[in-house]
Amino acid sequence: MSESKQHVIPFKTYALILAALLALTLITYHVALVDLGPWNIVVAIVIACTKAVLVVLFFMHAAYAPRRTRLVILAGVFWLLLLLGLTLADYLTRPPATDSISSNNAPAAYVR
Amino acid sequence: MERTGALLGQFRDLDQQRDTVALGMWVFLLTEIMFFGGMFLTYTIYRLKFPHAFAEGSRELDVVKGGWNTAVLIASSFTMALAVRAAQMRKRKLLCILLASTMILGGVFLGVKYFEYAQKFEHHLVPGPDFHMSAPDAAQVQIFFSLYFAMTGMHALHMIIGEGMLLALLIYSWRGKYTGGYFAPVENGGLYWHFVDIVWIFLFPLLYLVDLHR
Amino acid sequence: MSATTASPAAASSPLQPPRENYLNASYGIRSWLLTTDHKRIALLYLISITSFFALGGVFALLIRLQLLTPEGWLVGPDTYNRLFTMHGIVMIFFFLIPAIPGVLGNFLVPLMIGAKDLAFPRLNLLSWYIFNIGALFTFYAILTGGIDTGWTFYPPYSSIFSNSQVAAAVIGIFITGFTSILTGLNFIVTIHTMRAPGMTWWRLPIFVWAHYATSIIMVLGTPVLAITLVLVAGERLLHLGFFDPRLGGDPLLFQHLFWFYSHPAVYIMILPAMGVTTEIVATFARKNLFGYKFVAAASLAIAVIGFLVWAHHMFVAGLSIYAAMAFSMLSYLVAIPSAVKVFNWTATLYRGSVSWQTPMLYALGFIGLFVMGGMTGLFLASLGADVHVHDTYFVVAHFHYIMVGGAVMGYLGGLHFWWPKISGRMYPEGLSRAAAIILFVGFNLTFFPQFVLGYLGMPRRYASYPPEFQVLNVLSTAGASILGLGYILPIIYFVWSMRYGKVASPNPWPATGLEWQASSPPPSENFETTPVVTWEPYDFEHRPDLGLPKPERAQPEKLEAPGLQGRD
Amino acid sequence: MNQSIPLFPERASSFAGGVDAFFIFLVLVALFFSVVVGVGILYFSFRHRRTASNPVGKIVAGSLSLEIAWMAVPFVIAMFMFAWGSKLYVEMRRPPSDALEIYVVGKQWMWKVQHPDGRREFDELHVPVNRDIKLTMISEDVIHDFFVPAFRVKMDVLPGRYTTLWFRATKTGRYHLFCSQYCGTEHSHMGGWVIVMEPSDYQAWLSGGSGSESLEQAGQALFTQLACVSCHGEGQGPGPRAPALRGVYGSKVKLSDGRTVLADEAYIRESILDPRAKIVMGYEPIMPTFQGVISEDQLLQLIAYVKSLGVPPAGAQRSVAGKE
Repeated sequence: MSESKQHVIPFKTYALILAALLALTLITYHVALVDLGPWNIVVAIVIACTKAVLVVLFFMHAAYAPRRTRLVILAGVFWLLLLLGLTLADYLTRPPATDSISSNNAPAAYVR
Repeated sequence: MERTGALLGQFRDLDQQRDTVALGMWVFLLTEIMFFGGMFLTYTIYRLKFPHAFAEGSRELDVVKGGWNTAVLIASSFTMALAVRAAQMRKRKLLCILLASTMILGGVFLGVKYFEYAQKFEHHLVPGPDFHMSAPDAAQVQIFFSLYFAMTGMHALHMIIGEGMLLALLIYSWRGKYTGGYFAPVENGGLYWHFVDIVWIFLFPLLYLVDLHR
Repeated sequence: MSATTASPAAASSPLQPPRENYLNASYGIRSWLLTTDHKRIALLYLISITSFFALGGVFALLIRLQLLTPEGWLVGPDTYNRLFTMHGIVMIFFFLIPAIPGVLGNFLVPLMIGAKDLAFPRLNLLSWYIFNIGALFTFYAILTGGIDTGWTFYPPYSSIFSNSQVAAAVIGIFITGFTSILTGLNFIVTIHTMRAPGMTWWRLPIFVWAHYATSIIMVLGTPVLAITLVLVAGERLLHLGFFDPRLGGDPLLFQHLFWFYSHPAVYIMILPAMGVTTEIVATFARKNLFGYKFVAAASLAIAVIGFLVWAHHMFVAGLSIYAAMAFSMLSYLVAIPSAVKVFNWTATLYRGSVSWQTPMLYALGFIGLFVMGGMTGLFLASLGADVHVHDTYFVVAHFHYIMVGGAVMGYLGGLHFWWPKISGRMYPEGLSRAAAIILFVGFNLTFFPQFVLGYLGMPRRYASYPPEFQVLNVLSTAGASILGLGYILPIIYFVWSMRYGKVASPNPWPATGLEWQASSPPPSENFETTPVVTWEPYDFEHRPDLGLPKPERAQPEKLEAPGLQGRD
Repeated sequence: MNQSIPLFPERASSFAGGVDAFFIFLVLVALFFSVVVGVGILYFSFRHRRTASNPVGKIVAGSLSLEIAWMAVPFVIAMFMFAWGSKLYVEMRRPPSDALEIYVVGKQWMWKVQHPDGRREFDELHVPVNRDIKLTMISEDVIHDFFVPAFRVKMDVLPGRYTTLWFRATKTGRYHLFCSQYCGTEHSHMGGWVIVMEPSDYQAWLSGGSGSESLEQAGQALFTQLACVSCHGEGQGPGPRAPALRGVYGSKVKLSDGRTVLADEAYIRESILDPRAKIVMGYEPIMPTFQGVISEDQLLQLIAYVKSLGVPPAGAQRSVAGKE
């Protein structure tokens, strides 16, 4: 842990990350203007995750943190996916005959 | 054993204290992930259920304001990261300037958010008896706006708490408390601020960019 | 080999009462209300929690009295609905969840790992204040008319239809949730970073493992409940729409969110009690714990698997068939680590030197009741059987076997076991054994008939019922009065013993844990010098300081046939 | 009040025997493990009690094989339970297609039942014996639960969504009907009786009603009264602005976004309350919502009417069908 305290990340790294984050924000906006069908939401989520990973690794120093810290982060992601995944396991398998939302089993995309 | 800074009684040495405080902050952020996770789940279910309504609701949001706010918040994360760096390098003035910039950028974000909210009130887009929308599935659009207000409201609340925390950090930094080798509070404040930033990184595409391509 | 540098004063003159300890280190209300000593905070929790237990007990008593007659003679249905709701809220959120972590965990986790205090002592005090602020909201809700939604707060009843103080209660529970979160955070960090030299992970007492597992649930689950309650409050107060079916909202989504926390919350209650039981069984069998690593790992396994099973509360709620089957299968998996614990406790008794002192009575009672509660849990995980018994008294009986038979028995057993450490005094042995037996008998008489009632089809939360259910309900109420007596006794003799009890030695049983190396009661800083741990957990072999003869080694081959021909 | 306490409720449905057999198996397993652990504890703690000659326990190392054994055995038993329980459950959740369909609406604090021929009743459900009955249920307010202990069936009744429950009563008689999901003040009085009758008695009972019109007739009247006719038309072909409804029920409907959905009760209900959720291919979204205009009972009547307009041959796909 003390290692991470002593580790001073160069200004250039921070600036690069900032540029990347701003660029990704622009990209996500412009991609949203294009109709990709169900892929719009996928691209948006992937870009958001990329940005989040950049912030966590560099702004939050997780890249230089001890294993324990990374374990905590992974636990958070894992439990979040657990909450989403197991609940979706119900919603996505409700049979058409008894459920009014069944016909929306398609991916999260907005389908017109 | 170095006993400078503030070694609290329950710890054996500063290393142990640093370890402990950092781990504590990360575990706290873990709880925050789950806190927002509940709302993200609600969002996911209803977006699957009402894709049209979410598109209609999203179209009512001001994507330009949202986009600029995203940039502002990312910039504030940048200044915050630099503030931690300034504390590491024991530069008091730089630390104060960077903390103040972070506060200002956060304030800009909240200000824009205020105007966005005011607009929603004017346009009767706040769920409840006053909600009015001519869209065919106005009821479900209410769910979208309920989630919009819940998610951005909780996010804004975290921002306000963050601003208070930054103010405290700024005052202590001005007094030189964090430029003598002990700066765990600045670092933890930074972790918190970055987390709030990450939440917005997800909120922006999920709320503002649902149906731009139409 | 077993030498320790801990508190030479305590080790050399075990019977001499310590000159200064955490109780007499300072005096006055301020010294308690502003304390950051984890041991004093534990006592603050003890007071808060005991008050809530009494309050919840009064509600329970009124519920049982109401159900003496089929038509319900005591109160009207509106009042009855408030009674069972407030019984549930008070007992679950203000007693069971904070009970063992707040009192025993706070007191013992730092002592057991050889730390001076928890990692964040001020946060610990803040947690207690948050608990009481949440409690104030709940009191307000109770005094201004009560809540009638059931402790589960299912919308749309809670968010739209109920005419009771839902918002105040929900806010109270939301606030109290932060107590759980902060306590769990404190424990996790403490156990990671504050262990004494030599206290490796595999040397941690099971009690500490149990609190570590519990803390994981507190930290990961409670925030989800918090946000869920915020959404309900938002729907009720601000007319936002999250679960409202009129807007197309799905009430089942609330149930998913709610049980994501509230099923693991059961493990928040039972895991620490399992930890207590482990400590007691090993101590009073004077024997190393059978399968230590398995018992420790089982705690973590229960905490993790506990998060995968929540929708078994929703088998008849309109869950998809496939999801129901997945959750049913996952629910059975919790049985495995639970079985591991039970069998290892039983095996620990084999070739032990078993003493039937009061804590042991509670621990053995715990095992028995937990087995019954756990086995009936399998009925509820079974899809075909759950359809019939769901939301009947079968469920009520099942979770009372786990929560009252399990968690409360564990809590009381732990209080007795560590009472000499906490108070520096011994409780009266005869009376306390009698109380333990009264509790065990009263408990079974109260709740066993409810299994039968449930299978016969009596739904839960009924203020009145068809007359054919009366005999069993009268039996249950009779049992409840015995149970009530069993709870009053310990309160009386614990208070009595604080003044008149025999002065306790630092290690009266004797037990192997590090907490018994400190004097009774411990000094404010716990250990005068940082202890260095050189022994394995529950090791009676290398501990001459305990004053016991060196144990013999059992023949290894005797193990495989579990001991039915032991020769000693 | 009975002199002896029964341990099982009456067995009056085709499920009861299976559920009870499973339950007895579960009880035996629970009993077995409780006895093993209980006897183990009592025996060990008595056999190895503390005495002057036994002041301290022997050192017993753990046993990996024992640990594995007592993980594996419960696991195998648990998976067996899982399989058996799931089999029963799947059976309970899958109603036979030829079941007699009865509609149930729950509201605080009563059950409203509509039989297909229009006979209505409150807090009572009359059914013929030895006939598959499928209940289609919905709530007008909060969550309720339809529970008949003698049949071993139970299902939540939700607002805004149909749930189904089916059973085959095997014994005539009167059986308790409970609401077992807490629903407010009079929750404990929200119940009544399920009356199982001989088929001939059931027929007599049905005709003993006030001579009211059947569900379909009521639905047809509503269809005219609400002016659905003006767009959907009433004849064979499609109406002027909206698809014809003949043969829609049970068919696959092609939507304007290219998806295909099954036209079941839930779909028809949604199309009436929220017409723009799913637009039939080739039509404009012009239908007004009937949310708040008609009650759940009336919705069920309309659905019954639409269903009466014919069921297409199995597997038929209609490109122009559905609502609007």
